[in-house]
Formats: sequence, structure tokens, C-alpha cells
Amino acid sequence: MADAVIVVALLLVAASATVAVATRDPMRQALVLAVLGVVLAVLFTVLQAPDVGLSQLAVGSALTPLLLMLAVRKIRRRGREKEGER
Amino acid sequence: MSSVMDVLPYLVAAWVFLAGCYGLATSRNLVHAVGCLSVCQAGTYVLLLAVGYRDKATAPVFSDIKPGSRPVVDPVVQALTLTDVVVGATVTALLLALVVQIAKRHGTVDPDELSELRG
Amino acid sequence: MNGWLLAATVSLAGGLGAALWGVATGPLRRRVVAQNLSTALACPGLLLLSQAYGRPSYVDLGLVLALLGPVGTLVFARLLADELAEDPPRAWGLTWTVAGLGAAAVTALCVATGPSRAMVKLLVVGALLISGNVIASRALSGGFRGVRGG
Amino acid sequence: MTRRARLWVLLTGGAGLAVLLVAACLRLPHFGGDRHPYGDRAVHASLARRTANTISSVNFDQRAFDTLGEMTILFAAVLGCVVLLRQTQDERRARPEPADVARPVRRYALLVLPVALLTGLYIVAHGQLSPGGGFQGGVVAATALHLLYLGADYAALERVRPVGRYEVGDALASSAYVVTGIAGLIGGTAFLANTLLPYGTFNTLSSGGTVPLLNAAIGMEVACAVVVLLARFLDQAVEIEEESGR
Repeated sequence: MADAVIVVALLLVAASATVAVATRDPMRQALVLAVLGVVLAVLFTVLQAPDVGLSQLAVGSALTPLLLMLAVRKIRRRGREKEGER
Repeated sequence: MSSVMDVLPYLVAAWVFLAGCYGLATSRNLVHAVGCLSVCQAGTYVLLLAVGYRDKATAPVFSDIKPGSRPVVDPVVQALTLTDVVVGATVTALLLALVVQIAKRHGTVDPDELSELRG
Repeated sequence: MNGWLLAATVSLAGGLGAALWGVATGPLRRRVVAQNLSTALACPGLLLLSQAYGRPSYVDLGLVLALLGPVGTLVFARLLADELAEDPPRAWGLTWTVAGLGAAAVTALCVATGPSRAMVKLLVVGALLISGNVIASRALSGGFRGVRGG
Repeated sequence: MTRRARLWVLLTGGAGLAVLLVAACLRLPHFGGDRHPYGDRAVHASLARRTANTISSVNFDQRAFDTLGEMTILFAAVLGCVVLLRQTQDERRARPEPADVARPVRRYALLVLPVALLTGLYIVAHGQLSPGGGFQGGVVAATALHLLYLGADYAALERVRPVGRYEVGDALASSAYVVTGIAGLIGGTAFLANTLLPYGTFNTLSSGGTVPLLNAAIGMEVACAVVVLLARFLDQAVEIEEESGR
């Protein structure tokens, strides 16, 4: 029974990692990475590593998406300004 | 069942790592490439924690159980992973800062266009 | 057979599987709702796991997820406000269903723990989780309408 | 090289790597095995020094020097971001328009902000007892501060966040870690050796010798580092614009 939950978490991680790579638009990829962070935290919990799970939750749920989205926004805004000049 | 379970976590770690590498190499957008790199990192975390796992054991944290009352998993790999999760996030931030700088200097974040610029 | 572990496995497999499907396909409005629901479903799962393993200290994970999960959704709601304003997500039925599931899980856990400090902590996590996800849903469906370029 | 040729090279190399990885996986000790010599010794050492959270003991006592290295990477990464994302001469700052956030969202952000800050501090303070520690708690506390940006606007965040002080805090916390290490050197044995302070009573806040001190130093360092990082990114994304007419 303990193995079943580990298998479920492992398969979820494999699937979400594949989806994260296959999503080519950075904004949508940031959404998938946020879900991947939560799934990884669940995997770490079932592997009996709550400290690592806590670390992953703290970083993956808000910090990484915020950094990615801010970088995308900066690049987009720059692109728009240049478009406006033309 | 049990023979599959013996190696499944390692195979998942390898799959996650290779998927990240594939995305990194075929990416057309540097921000996407940075995201793929963090997927690669996730593969290494899975591998490390899988190596340290022990069947029917619990976390080596004794704030709510008595020491010695239950078997515990390996704390060394957990300590390695835990610091790397946070440090990895700041390294991701450094890479994103580089991408922003590239966008400013060259006006594009497509690696193919960048190599054409260089000639 | 550990019933708590079974409940956690089923809820994580079904809930996170569905959330992953939602975030992988479809228009942007569906993806942000799926991201919000992934935290709302994973948090009760983590609390159930804590009970299944007999480790009250694992509740801290649920606490952090209940606090930061909605913050992550607010990030997307704010920085995607322009895109979402054209096609706002409407998923109140789903939001309240998931909130109900979370409330049911927290209630069951509270009954199992009995009145103690641990129960107070569980109730705090439950309150943060449900309010956080309802507010995040509200933010997605036009909470940042007045935000342009900021 | 064309894209197509490059893809073939990638797939060949990837297939080779995959074969090697699978072969290695099959020869690894089986998942869930009972033999963890390092782990068993680390747990034993941690209990001898009365640190309830073995992972904290490994991080801040048995492998404290390794954590110093990790901290240096963190510090260098933040320094790199600050240098890369500074305001250049051809850029100017534009005030963002004040944001009009829906009232329930604003109220939620202002209510949860202190709760999240407190949770961050709790996770740092209990690092040597229950799951948590400086790395996790620091990130939670720093993220909590940015609820002000999400729930109100950037100007509100800037009022409570003098970036200069956080930069000083980052440096101070790093040096506090090194100073604790040197104190170990002077006070008796070796750099970062946990021999200075009494180990205290098992499972209380003051147990573990220097573990809580190093833990707190890392917590402050991580929190300050994340605040400084996000400040640079927010400046770039929200305020700094390039001079038009270039």
C-alpha cells in the first residue's frame, strides 16, 4: 500500500515533467512548472523527506513562477516598445 | 511487481533528466530553456532521494516520535537535496537575469537568431 | 490496511492527475483554474499523508502550501491580467466543490485527532486553504481588472 | 548545421545516454533497501548532539562546511543578478500607474501577509526540531513580503522595503555564518566545529549547540537574498523603461 502512493507520485512527476518540456510558450510553461513543484513536494513527502518537500513548496509554488513571469513580462514589454517605435 | 518497484524511481529520475535535456536542446526561447533546466534539476532530486529511501521507514525527525522507535531513511541525501532546491532557484534567477540582458542587447531570445547575429 | 493512506492516494492520483490534464491542454483560462485547483487538492492530500504516517510534524507542509499556493495563483492572476481580461475564467462550481472536499478532509482529520493543539493547527490550515483558494478564484475572474501595465 | 541534422545528433547522443543511464539504474542498490551506512551514522551523531531534526544536524553541524559553499553560491548568484539587472544610462524609471485591485483580494493579501511572515519565522526557529530550517523559512518570509505587490501595488511594497538595508542584511548574515565558524576555530577545535555551546536538552528550542545560530544566519541570508533578487526583477519588469528615440 505504501508502494502504491509512491508509484502514483512518481508517475505524476514523470508526466508533469514531460508536459513542462512540451509546453513551448514560457507563460504556460510557468503554470505547468508551478504544478510540477507541487507534485514534486508530494513525491518528497511520500519518500519521507518533509524537509525537502517544504523547500520545494516554498520555492516552487510562488518564487519560481514569479521570477519566470517577471522575466517574460520584461521581455514582452521591451518587444512592444520596439514595435511602437517602428 | 517488486522487481519493477526496485528500479522504477531511478528510471523516472533518468526520464525526467533526459526530457529536460531534450527540451533544453530544442528550445526556441531562452526563458523556456531555463524552465527546462529546472526540470533537469528535478530529475537529480528524485534520484538522490530515491537512493536514500528505506522501506517502511519514516523521516529522521524526532520532534514527534521517540528515537529508535521506528526505522528512518537516510538524512544525508535529504540535506544535500534541500540546500540545492533553494540555491538552484537563485541560480535560475541568475540565468533569467542573463536572458533579460540578452533580450536588451540583441532584441531576441531565440537561440537560433542569436547565433545568426554572431555570424 | 491504512484507510488514511488509501484516501490520500486516491485523492492525489485523481485530483493532481486531473489538474495536470487541465494545465496541459486548452485555453489559458482553463490552465490557470487547473493550477489553482492543484494546490487546493494537494493540500488535503498532504494533511491525509501526515495522518497516514502518524507524523503530526508533516502538517507544516500543508500549512506552507495553504499559505503560498494561493499566492502563486495571485502571481499568475496579476501578471496575466491583460490576457485573462479578454476571456475571464468562470469556474465557481468547481472551486466550491474542491473547497468542500478540502473541508471534508480537514473535518475528518479533526475528528480523528480530537481536541488538542494539533486540531487548532489543522483548523487554521483548513481556513487558510479554503479562503485562499476562493480568493484566488475571485482574483482570476477579474480581481485585477484595474491593473494595467503595473 | 541545419536544425534537422542537429536534432539527429541530439537524438543519437540522447539515446546513448539513456542506454547508459538505464544500465546504471539496473546496477544500483535496489530502491528501499536496508543498507544506509552513512545515514545510520549521521542519525547516531545527531542524537549524540541532541539535535532532533537530523537533516538540520547534517546541514549545520556534520556538513556545515558544505553549507558554507552552498551559501557562497547563493550569495554569488544574487550578486550576479544585481550587477546584470542594474539600471543603465540609457534607461529611465517610470512610475507605474496605481493599481485598482478588487477589495476581497486586497483584504486577503493584507491579512495573510503577517500570518505568512510569522510562519516563515516559525519554520526558521523550529529548524532544529521539526521539518524546516533557514533555507525554507527564509524563502517563505521573503515571499510573504511580496503579497504587498500582489494585493496592493508596487509603490506600497517599495515603502516597506529599503533594498539597501536588505543588501546589508544579506552580507551581515553571511559573515555571521563565517564568524560562528571562526569562533569554533578560536574556542578550541576546528572551523565550524559544534563544540562551543552546550548541547542543551533534547527537543527544546535551544538544543543542538551552534545549530540554531547557523540556522538563523542562513534564514536571514536567504530571506534578504530573495528580497534583493525579486526587487531587481520587479524594478526591471515594472519601473525601468528604455529611453525612447534610441
